[in-house]
Amino acid sequence: MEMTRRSFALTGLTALTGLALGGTSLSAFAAGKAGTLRYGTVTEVTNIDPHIYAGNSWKVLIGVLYSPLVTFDTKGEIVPAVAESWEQPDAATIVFRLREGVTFHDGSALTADDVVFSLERIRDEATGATLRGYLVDCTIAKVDERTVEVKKSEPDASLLSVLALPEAAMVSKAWVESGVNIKSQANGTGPFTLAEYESGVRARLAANPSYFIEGEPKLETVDFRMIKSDDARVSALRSGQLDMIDFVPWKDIDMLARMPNFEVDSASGAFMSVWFNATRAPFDDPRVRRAMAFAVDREAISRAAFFGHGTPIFSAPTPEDSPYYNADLKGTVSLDIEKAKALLAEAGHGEGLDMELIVYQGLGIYTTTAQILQANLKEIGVNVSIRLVEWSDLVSRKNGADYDAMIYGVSMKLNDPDAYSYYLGSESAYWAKPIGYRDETLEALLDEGRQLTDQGARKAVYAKAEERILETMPWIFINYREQAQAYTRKVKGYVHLGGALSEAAPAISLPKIALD
Amino acid sequence: MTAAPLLSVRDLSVRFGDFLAVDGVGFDVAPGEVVCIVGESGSGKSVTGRAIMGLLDGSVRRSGEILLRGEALQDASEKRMNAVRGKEISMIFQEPMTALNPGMRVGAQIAEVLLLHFPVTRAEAMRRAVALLERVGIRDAKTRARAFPHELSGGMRQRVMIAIACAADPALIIADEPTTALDVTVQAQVLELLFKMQRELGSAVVFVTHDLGVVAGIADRVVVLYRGKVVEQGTVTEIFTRAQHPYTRALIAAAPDVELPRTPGLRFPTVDTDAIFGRADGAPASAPAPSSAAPVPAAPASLAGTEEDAATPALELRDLHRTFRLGGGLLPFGGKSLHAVNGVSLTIAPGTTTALIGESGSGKSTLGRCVARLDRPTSGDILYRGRDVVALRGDELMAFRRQVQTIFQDPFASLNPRRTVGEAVTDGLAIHGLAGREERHERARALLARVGLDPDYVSRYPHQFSGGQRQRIAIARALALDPRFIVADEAVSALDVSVRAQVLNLLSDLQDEHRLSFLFITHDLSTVRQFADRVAIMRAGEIVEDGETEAIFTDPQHEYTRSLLAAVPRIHLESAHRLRPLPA
Amino acid sequence: MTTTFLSTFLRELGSRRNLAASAALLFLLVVAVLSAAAPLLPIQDPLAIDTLNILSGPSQAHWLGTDELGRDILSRIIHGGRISLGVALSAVLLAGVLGTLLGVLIGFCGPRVEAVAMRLIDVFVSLPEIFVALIALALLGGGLGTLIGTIGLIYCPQFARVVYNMTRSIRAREHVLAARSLGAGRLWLIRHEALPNLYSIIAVQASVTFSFALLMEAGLSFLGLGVQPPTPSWGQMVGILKNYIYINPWSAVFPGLALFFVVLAVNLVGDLLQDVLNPELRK
Amino acid sequence: MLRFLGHRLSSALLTLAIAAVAVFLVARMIPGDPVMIMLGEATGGDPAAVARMRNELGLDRSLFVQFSNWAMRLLQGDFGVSIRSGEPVLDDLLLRIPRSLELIAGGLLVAVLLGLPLGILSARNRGRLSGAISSIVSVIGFSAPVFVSGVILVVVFGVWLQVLPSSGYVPFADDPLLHLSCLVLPSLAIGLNFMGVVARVTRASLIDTMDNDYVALARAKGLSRGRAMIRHALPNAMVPVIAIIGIRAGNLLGGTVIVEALFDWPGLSSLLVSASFSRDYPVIQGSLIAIFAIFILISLLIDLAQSFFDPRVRATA
Repeated sequence: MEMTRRSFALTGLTALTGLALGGTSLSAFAAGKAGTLRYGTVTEVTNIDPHIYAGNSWKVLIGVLYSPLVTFDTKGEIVPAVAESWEQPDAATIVFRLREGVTFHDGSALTADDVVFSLERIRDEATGATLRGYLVDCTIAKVDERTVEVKKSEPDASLLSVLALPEAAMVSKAWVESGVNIKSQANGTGPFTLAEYESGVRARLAANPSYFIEGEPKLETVDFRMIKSDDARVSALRSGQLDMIDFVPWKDIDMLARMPNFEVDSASGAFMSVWFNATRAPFDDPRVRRAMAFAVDREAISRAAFFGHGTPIFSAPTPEDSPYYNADLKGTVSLDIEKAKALLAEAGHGEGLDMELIVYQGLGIYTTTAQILQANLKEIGVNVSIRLVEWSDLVSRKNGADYDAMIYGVSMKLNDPDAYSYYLGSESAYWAKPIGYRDETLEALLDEGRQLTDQGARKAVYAKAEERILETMPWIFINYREQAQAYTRKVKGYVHLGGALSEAAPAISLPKIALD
Repeated sequence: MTAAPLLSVRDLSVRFGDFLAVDGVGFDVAPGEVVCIVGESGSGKSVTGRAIMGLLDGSVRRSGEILLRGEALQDASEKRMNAVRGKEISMIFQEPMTALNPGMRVGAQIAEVLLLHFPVTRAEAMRRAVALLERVGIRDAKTRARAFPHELSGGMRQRVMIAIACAADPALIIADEPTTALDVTVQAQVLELLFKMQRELGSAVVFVTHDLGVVAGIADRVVVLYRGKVVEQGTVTEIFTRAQHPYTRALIAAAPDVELPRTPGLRFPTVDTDAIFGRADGAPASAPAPSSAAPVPAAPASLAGTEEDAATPALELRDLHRTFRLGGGLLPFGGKSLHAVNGVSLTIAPGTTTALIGESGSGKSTLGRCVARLDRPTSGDILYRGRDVVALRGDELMAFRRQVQTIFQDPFASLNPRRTVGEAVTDGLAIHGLAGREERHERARALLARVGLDPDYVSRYPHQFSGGQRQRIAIARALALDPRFIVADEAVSALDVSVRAQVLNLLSDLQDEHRLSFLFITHDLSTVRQFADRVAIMRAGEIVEDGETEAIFTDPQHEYTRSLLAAVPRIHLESAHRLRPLPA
Repeated sequence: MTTTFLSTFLRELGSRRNLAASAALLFLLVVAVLSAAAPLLPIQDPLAIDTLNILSGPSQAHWLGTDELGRDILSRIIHGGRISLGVALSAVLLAGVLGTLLGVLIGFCGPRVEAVAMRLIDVFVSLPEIFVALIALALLGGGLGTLIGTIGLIYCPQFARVVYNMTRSIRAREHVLAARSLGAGRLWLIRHEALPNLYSIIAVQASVTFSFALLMEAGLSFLGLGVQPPTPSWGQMVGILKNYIYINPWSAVFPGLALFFVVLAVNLVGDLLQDVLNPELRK
Repeated sequence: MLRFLGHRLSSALLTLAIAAVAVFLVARMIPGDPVMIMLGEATGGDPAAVARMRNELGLDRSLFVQFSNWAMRLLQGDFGVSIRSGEPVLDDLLLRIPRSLELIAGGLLVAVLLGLPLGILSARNRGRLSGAISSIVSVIGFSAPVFVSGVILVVVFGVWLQVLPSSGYVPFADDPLLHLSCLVLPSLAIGLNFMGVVARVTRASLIDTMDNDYVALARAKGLSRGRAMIRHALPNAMVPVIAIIGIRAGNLLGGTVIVEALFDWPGLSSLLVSASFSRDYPVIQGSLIAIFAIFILISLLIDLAQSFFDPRVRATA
């Protein structure tokens, strides 16, 4: 250590005097402490309330600080967490049996009351919890000291998956009610405790010695740095200041993968789409929306905006590896300018129309996609003017229904096809509710699918739902974007997951990661 | 003059770009001799001084020889010159305000010379610096040595300069207008000091000045320069009693003589350089003679109730006060007060000239500005033809503006550099809406002609004129509205002697023509005796004495008036006024 | 002084000492002409996308290579100059006109207005520029007009301060007093006495502001707060293309150089203006 | 001197008061709603939830009430609580301000160490090749956008040579040397531009000062041109240099957004920007007030520094 420090002083000095001796002092600062993983994450987390989703990094942090009742493992299967087992007496009910001896980081024991409190907190309107919509018509009951029952008014095939999300974290009733600031303090049952935290800047996680899974976590410390700038994050990894980064910029995936000392894991994550304000003319006309969907050159977008790391979506956004994937729909929506023009003419806009596209200014994938869209749509006479906005402005416009169309990267919420309700259901505060969109046919199909438990029957219903979606085209699906994690080769045990779990993957892996 | 010259300047020329500032100047300076280089602005006298020191930088080209005890300084290495400067030849600059380093204690500035040229320790140098300060008459020298220049008065600063110049016991001191920026009383003291030191050190002095009065008091020999050329040189007696060159004679004749009794109606002798040297290239010439036949604007509508009336004073000041708050700022507390004008009462009869005399900081300009209503008195009355000036508003104020005009000191600053001369002189007409564009153009021509300038110059800009011409333009501007009362604030102080006479004569002519009243504010007693009917002496915001001009000059009552009068340099070569014995 | 200022400037420009400045002025003229004539030049369409040929290096077809959408960088630099220079110029005009008016008016409005107004200006000068830009863009939305307005507003207070300080010194000059004693009112003083004497300092301040405005436009576009795509501007090009330096370093270099050289040229010319003005101020 | 300080302080307080009003109004002028942003993406801004949270945060009260509450608490040194993190704004500021000052100080160091000699050189050798070269170097520093020089620094020193951390911030207490080495590149990025400013002003001021008679007097005493310049002209030429340093340093307080982003340095600028993005009013207001206060403090320090070089300033004080 002493040596390191000394060589450090030297490097600082040489650089200051402009005598940079390249290479000789390589990686003096690159040596992290043993047992410490230095993790660079993309979002600047400023609120660590475990029930209010606040981006990728939030999900990683909350996922390791707190535990839900059940969780996903590195294969994407639901496995016990705070609950050691569960049973489903009927399609609308789950009864959880709590693990014994689970303690919060402050040492207090987790009880059934805490579980009930946690789920009730999510349901409470005042919390503004992300999963409230899923749980709002649930009743939560403590059966005994170690048993909790969650019951929905109607059968819901996705309930267990929802409760396995990091957003369904268990909190301590006594701790929350003591008036702590839950936005910047944490007391969970997860594998790591929050040792240091500076809002929006960094967090230091320390191993939780009394974690309920024996032998985990393997790391002593995780140093979280929130680095919004893509380049800074990549540079920090390349220059050896970080061991792992998430949200690898698409342009850098290949470059990092080619480098011998880095591992890059990539899998489909969110999908990119164009959201229409489907209640504002002329975008209320499905033919107009469909026309545009046929004008988009998805290959070009995948190529230029995602450097090949984004599979175009020519149908609906159910991944091919999903049991609900419907191969019949493949190629339903492809590049077809003539068809697009015809549809537009049919809708009475053969002479063309104007549209303002709201685009997030902070990421190249958005701005590049937008410009290709602009060029594509110009070919069918749709004049797109791009309006770059900051994220908060985008969200305000979305909620205030103040837009023609916007580009949105939709993170997969669930691997269950009921995610469609979350995206497009008329009650979905995510998109349909603010603009007042409702398609009765789709609505009926989604309700039906949710209440079925038989996978075969569900598949048929969701195939119809997808057909309907492509017919009405409320959104244009563009492509899946890969979500990549890059890390040095000394990091062992990381498993990357795609789809709905891509954001939670680091949290799932972190307790199992070790350093060489 | 048999001794080998200490300094010989041979055929010195200095060229700034295309401009030949010094053209073949040559003269000798014997050891211990005082040589005055006399000339008006632009004569190259200061450049000559600096050229000897080798202090001209950059794009300047110098030719000729400068021999110090036979050593050719023009070829000397920079190292050699650094050894000569300060030790062999030292220099005194004009502005004591800017010639001392504002960020350095004066003791250190003196000690610096000693440290440079003698093998002394810092402590020893400081000790000697304090001694020098004592020697130049600064009391409490030990404390003052630790003062910064701005903490000293102008006179004291110039004493420090003398101390610096004398510190290394130089063989030659070049003094570049060392007293021009000083008040007359201070000037006398500083000159006395300088030549006391000169006597003690036995140094020779090259004294650069425009002031023949000073020359008469100090010089052994005189070199007269005009536009970079030596016009004439000789002993002081030769120059003052039997000058050969008409320019020298005219210059001496034009120098105001404070001892000449007042002769009403007398005009000052002028120096007609055009006649002597032929027309110069640069500046436009003045019209040959001011023609009083030139049309003059019609009289304006009179200020209501202020018909001319010999019994009503043109101006009456009653217990006038003007106090400035120094410092402070937005907040109502803090700051000190300065009583610039402190209870002044004064009366000026129509058609007469009253000279208001005071040294810098006496409050005379503030008073003038109050009179012209460019400033507001704190208390007291200003009555112009019986009307309270302070209370004037609207049309009445505009009428007052037409009748009362001001001529300022600095002809460079008082003309807007971005307006043509024609516009400048007729701005008043435009402001008062008295004439259309065409008519203004005609008036401008007439006005220029009236002040002796070529009417064709209307479309030129001020920078194309010399100082005296600009002051004429300023006068023309004041005349455009046919005023009755003129406040002339140091109106001729910045002008060369030759030009000053012309401008004063012009003012006198105008007064006769239009029965103007003048408040003539000046620090210079020498011009006043001929020019003013009455004189008021002002000091520290108060008038210490006022009365008929001759009475003041012949029988001053107040001690301050007497000291002022005594300090004025005399133009005559009388040993009583000499600081040094006349050369044989 | 107008005449002397201009003629001194031109004379100095011609002298060998100021070779760099005259070269810079010439360069600026060339750039200005090229930018102005961009649509008439036989260059490629700056908006033509070619996703099969992105981020390529210099080649026969694309002399300076292509950008992240396969567009011709040379053409985008030339068209971008229209935006960058146009925005900067308009912003300077806005800041200059507004700031000059404010500065002069404050200078002639009496001590009380003066004290309060200048304090307000102090407050605005010390508001972080980026924050002002964020607010303006949030309030007015993107677009060229907003961008010009924002940058103009950012530099307006500084302009006002410079003009005000000069006005204060002019106000005390004797020719202003002389005009007042002739009966000139405030408007006359501003129009005939103050403004004409402010032109040279305005010219210098404008040249300084121009280079700041160029960099500010670039900085804002770099942060994604400036020009809306697909319209090119130099800063936006650098901001976007610097993301791809590991893929094709050249793409970011060229617009960066264009920006840098123009700012350099403006500063060189501005330096000379200042050198000419300074002795004038001292006079 | 005391009275001068008292006067300056009282006038500073007045400026701060004006600034407080301006800051509050400006912060509220931005369209958008912090609650909507916090809850919005996930919940779509459920009106009831939004209303409840607005009420909890006091955002539903009139602007005047909000302002007076904020101002009253500010007078007691309470900057309020961040809407996003629920933490006291003051805590955030106390973390961020030293980092920003550190960054500015680093930049200043580079600027002065490089800019002064450069300025002196170009003034001294005016009209010669070396003077022209140093002039051009300083103009280059001044003209290079910080996002260009910053990127170059990261790539060259951080990624290629790997002699310095490309970005990041390590608390001093954790590892002092690493902390300082993280500071080097962002300081250089700021300093190179700043250097250009210092060099240019030094040059102009020095050329101006060299024309003074007291420099001629110094030479008349026998000082060489160089020594006259260093001993007599330079200290006096420093007054405007210090003034520009102060103004620029003040501007940098909120003006290092790009540098902070490029080098991932969590300073005051990025706090202000991220707070603006999420409309975190207390944080926006707090950081602006802090910026003003420091600005005023800097200008006081500048006055003191100027009076060190120019005793006349002391006298008017």
